[in-house]
Amino acid sequence: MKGMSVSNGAPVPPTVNSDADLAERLDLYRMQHRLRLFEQRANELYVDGLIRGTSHLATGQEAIATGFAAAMRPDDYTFCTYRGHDHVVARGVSMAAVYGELMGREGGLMGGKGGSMHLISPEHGALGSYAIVGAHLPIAAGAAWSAQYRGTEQVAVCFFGDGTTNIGAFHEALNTAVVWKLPVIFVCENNQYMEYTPIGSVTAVAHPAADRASAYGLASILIDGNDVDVVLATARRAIANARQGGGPALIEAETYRHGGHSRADPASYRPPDEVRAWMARDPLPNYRARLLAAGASESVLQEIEQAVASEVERAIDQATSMPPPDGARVLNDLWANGGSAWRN
Amino acid sequence: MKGMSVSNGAPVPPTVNSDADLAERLDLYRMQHRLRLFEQRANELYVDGLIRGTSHLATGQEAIATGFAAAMRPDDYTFCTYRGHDHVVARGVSMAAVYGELMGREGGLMGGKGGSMHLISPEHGALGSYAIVGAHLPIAAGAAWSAQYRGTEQVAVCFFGDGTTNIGAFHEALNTAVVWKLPVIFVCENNQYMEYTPIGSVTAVAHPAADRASAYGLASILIDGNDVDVVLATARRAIANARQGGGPALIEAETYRHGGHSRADPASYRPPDEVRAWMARDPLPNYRARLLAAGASESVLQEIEQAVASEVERAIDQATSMPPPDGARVLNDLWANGGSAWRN
Amino acid sequence: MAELTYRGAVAAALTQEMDRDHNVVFLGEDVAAAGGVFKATPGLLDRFGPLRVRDCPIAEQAILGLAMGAAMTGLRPVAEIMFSDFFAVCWDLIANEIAKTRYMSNGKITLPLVIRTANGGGIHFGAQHSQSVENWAMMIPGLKVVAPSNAADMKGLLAAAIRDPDPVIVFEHKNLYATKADVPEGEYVLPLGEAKVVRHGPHATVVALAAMVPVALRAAQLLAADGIEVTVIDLRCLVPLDTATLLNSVRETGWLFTVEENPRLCGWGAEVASIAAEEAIDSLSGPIIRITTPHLPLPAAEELEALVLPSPERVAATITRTLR
Amino acid sequence: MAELTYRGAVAAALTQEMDRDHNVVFLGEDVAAAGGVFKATPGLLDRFGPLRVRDCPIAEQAILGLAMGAAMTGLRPVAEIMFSDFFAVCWDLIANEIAKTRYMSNGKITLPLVIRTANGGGIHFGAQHSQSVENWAMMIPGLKVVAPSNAADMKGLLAAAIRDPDPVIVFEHKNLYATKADVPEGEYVLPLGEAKVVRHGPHATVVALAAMVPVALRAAQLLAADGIEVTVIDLRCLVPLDTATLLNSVRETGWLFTVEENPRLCGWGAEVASIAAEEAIDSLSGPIIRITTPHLPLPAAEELEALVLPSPERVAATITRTLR
Ligand SMILES: Cc1ncc(C[n+]2csc(CCOP(=O)(O)OP(=O)(O)O)c2C)c(N)n1
Ligand SMILES: Cc1ncc(C[n+]2csc(CCOP(=O)(O)OP(=O)(O)O)c2C)c(N)n1
Ligand SMILES: [Mg+2]
Ligand SMILES: [Mg+2]
Repeated sequence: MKGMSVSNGAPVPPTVNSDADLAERLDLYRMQHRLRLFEQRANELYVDGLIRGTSHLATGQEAIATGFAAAMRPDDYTFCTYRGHDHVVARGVSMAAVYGELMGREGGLMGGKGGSMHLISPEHGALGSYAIVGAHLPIAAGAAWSAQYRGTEQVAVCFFGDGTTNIGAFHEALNTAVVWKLPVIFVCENNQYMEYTPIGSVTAVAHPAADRASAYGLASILIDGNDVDVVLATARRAIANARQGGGPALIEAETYRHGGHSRADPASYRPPDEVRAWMARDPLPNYRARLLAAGASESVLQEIEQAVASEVERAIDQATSMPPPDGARVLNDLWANGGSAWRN
Repeated sequence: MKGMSVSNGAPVPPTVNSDADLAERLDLYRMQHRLRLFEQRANELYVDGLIRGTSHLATGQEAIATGFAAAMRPDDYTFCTYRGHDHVVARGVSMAAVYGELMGREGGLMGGKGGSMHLISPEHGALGSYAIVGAHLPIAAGAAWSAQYRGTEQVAVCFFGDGTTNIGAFHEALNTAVVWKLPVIFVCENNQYMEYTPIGSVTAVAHPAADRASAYGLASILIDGNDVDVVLATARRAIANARQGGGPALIEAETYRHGGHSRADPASYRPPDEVRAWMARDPLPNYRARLLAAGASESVLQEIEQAVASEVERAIDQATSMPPPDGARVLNDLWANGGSAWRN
Repeated sequence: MAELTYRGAVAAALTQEMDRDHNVVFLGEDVAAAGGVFKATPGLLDRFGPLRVRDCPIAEQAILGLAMGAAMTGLRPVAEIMFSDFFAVCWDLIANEIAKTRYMSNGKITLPLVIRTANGGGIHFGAQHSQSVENWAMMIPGLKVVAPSNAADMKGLLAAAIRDPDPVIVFEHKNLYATKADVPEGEYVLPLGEAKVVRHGPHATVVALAAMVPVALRAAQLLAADGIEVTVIDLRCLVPLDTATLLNSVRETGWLFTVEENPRLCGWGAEVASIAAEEAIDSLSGPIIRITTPHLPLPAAEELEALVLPSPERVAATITRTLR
Repeated sequence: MAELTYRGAVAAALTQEMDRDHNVVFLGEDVAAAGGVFKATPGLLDRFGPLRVRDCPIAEQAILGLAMGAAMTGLRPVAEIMFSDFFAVCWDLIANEIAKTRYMSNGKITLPLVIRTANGGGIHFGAQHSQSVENWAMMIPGLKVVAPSNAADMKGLLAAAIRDPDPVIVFEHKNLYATKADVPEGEYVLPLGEAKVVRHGPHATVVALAAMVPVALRAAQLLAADGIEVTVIDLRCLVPLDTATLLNSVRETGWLFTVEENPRLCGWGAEVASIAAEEAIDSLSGPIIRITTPHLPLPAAEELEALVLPSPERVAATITRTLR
């Protein structure tokens, strides 16, 4: 089945990092579970009318955000898209603040001004969720350039979808980042679809990112994005290389979104067989099983799950008790002086 | 020396088309000579103040325009850049009309409205010279789409420079053209420089077009753009394939511009050795020598040269006697109704 | 007459024109199999087949390049750019290539093409998916600009745009897609460049566009309750602009208000105001007032967005205060 | 004071600010080794080295992305976009990303960056290399907009733009690069948002920008010969806009003329006119007249271009006719 075989086309199939000790792996499980539950509950809040506007869930793609965040230094930079809740939460941003932003509350991450598609938290290295396809790839390169110039050994990691590989900004960012040898990792989360259109029907190559790597003199890297161990090992290698001045990497992580593109989309265009096959590769139950097989106890896993469940409910309680946004702020913060005057 | 070896990196080095008979080859020589002389005299007209504005000469690159034009059907489409005089003249547009446009005269190809960078003559299939880098690649794809839709077996040929391979529109056009299997040939005239910056210093791969072909599932084609026989053979193969529904090709033709980027540029940034080496590969004297070796007589070649010289001088005479543009036309032809009214 | 939604009118106009002219082709992202993300084009793929209704990669420059190249060579493409905010990623094609080629070519090239796009705010999508950018198009010579406020105009003006020999940008307001109106059945084509007086009143002229038309009409109702009767003009097209209807009304009422969804600076109302200040200054009884979104990106939260978009209450209050 | 060209003032401001602040970096196409295609930045590479002065591929989205990402993380980049017409290939970065990020982030992100670009016509480069697009930038909330008319202002305002904590677009007029003026030596920084009255006269207010300032001044000389004495205001900045200077002058003279190089619709003068029509209507003695390039792409031939760009003669004739 297309896209199911993760080593297909990858010159160097990544190996599972078997050194990760159990504690670390439990953390990886906890984080994936946090992201899963965070978004499942967000979806319910939509249904309940507490969240308005639009929203794009990454349910099924949690292993990628988890693996990369675990490989990053606290001062590294994350750039992501409208489908970015996971990446922001994985960098340590408060769930309550993100829920608050989705609900458009005063205590939301950007006080309601950004919304679901524009989460940003510089103190966590989360330098933005971008809603125009492709735009953030060159911006991530810019943060990497700044790190290179300042000599801080920070790395920028930039997440985007398969559909994004066909837009011009992708090409400009990749070429320039390689020429300038910037410490930036480009991570294509290939969830097989742009919005409703299968990526294969609009792309000249089978692996939209991996098959383009050579056009930038980069190694072709295609991994199982649903296996957090694989993701973490790949992330560590690429980030270490970039930190040491080895330049960018382009990584294609194959995955699947369990739901539709956005709130409006029931995703009925997807063949049931395809959905079934990918649901069998759901990163969470599979990783849970792997941990049990590796010696983790059922009770420890359940403890984690319960702790996460109550963390998420607490965050929701906090967010729902936030007041609506203060209208007095609406004219603030266009300019660095705090205001928005266009005249003297 | 970088860029001197034409087979480097090309999986299938093109072979010289030895079938071209002498008459055809004399035509190829004549056309190259026409283009060379046309632009040399244009340069002198600048120096004399008869041409104002800017202009970008392709002296040294004539073999590409000549070889492709010779391979095209009269109803095929040419898309080129500001460095496009050769491509337009090679499609049969009157030299006098082009000179007239460079001089900004009433009888100029677009009556002075377009200028040197915007030559266009639909009746010759010359669908425009474009002055924004990259823009015309998707437009050429559109003409090819139209040919495909109308079932006319026309082919679009789109010329652009090495520097253009690093801009987003290149990527979007290539991917889309391949997915839609459009009859369009993308020809990268790699003259080794963008404006003043060597292409190698801003590009992640050694061969800016050929090394990117695989990113679109295309064969890597790298040819000697200074050898008109090679160009013609390559063009014929690619065009025939596209005409039969085989889809696009991306061809990198290595060449060199003898002068600067534009009128303003003395090109002093180029290493003298590099210039010397490339001047030794000047397509004109080399092709002349090949023809003599192949049995052409010196007198036939001189006849051609004299005929071209008087053709060019006639064209200049015609253009210099054209009146300045008629100011009454300046408000015309924004809209198809012939006017430019924005209000009722 | 049949009741149609605004989105239904888009499909109706496309169907009418594609039935009529085999050279009309339609392309965009998710427009064919999925029928568009705003569900404005369902059924077209089935009816006209995959050669005429085409899904594209996320590559807006490619989409508009395809449309332009096709328009140069005999077709009449209709291209969808999913959100008007994305004009920014293909602005070169729109502003430098499509708009300028006819003039630059001294009339040798004609470009009969339409760019449809979902424009405007009010649905809490945030700053990058909510912009009103009619002024972006208006400021570029060589583009015609249409922005219907209701389903009937959508059908008639989109059809007219497709038949027009020049490039036309059709702004479809996202917040109007679900609205319904009576729409003429059968072939229906309106002229481009005719504004419509949608309410008559002697006390002031209120000029609006797209989603601001219902806002202005609601404001007019509020004002009427206070005894102020205003004329409301739905511009419908920005280029060509129906200055006659505008100026005639201003000369009658002596007062001009614009209701603009765009952020203030260089909005379409600035142009309208400058025309009135040049050509109807002697008829003006007082200042020309522009009611716009403040010069800000649009905030995402519903409460904040509602604060900055022109509302019937703000329009009515501004007019009352000015006329008093 | 030293006499400097306008292009020399660009280099002087960059040198001044790069000497002062190690975080100021400079990037663009052909800007380093070649010193810029308009020769506005020669010597910077030698002085500041290849880490601070960088040549880029032809990839304007990359250039502005690099600048934005760097500005988010502590640097103060100055990016050159070779011609302002090329804003169209990177408009998303300018209008959607750089302009909106501070507001969308609720002030968490500050973007101290400058985009320099060669703007305007008059040198017969044709429709795609001659546009005056100050209004493109003016209409986007979150951008400051500067367009100096002379070398001294260029030095002071470019320096101010680099020091400003917000994104500033600096329009350098191509047709002014060779002009000379006395420029203060040593550290020189002007405030942003202050217009300058460059000529005083009681009969009318003429507002101009960049290359239209010398046109307006020459027109004022022609008018003076006929006994008409006008005030000429060089706006210098469009955002922030010095409405006080503008409105004070209009209140004194009773007449307002704008001289705009942009094509008419939604030009910066439309905004200026609408402000005056709102806030100084009672002081106006007659219509507000905008003198602009007609709503056309710019033709290439010298004679045609000269016909459409505002000329001193056209400005003077329009004012004479109006005041009469
Ligand atoms: C320039 C641009 N074009 C189109 C869109 C509309 N759009 C939003 S998400 C999306 C699909 C993106 O696909 P992909 O990159 O695979 O990311 P995914 O949503 O699958 O995570 C599209 C077309 C956009 N936001 N920006
Ligand atoms: C989008 C854009 N960026 C920059 C330029 C300025 N410019 C004109 S020609 C040129 C160099 C193009 O190099 P290449 O593609 O190699 O073509 P060549 O001039 O060598 O034929 C540049 C940078 C432009 N016209 N358009
Ligand atoms: Mg996807
Ligand atoms: Mg080149």
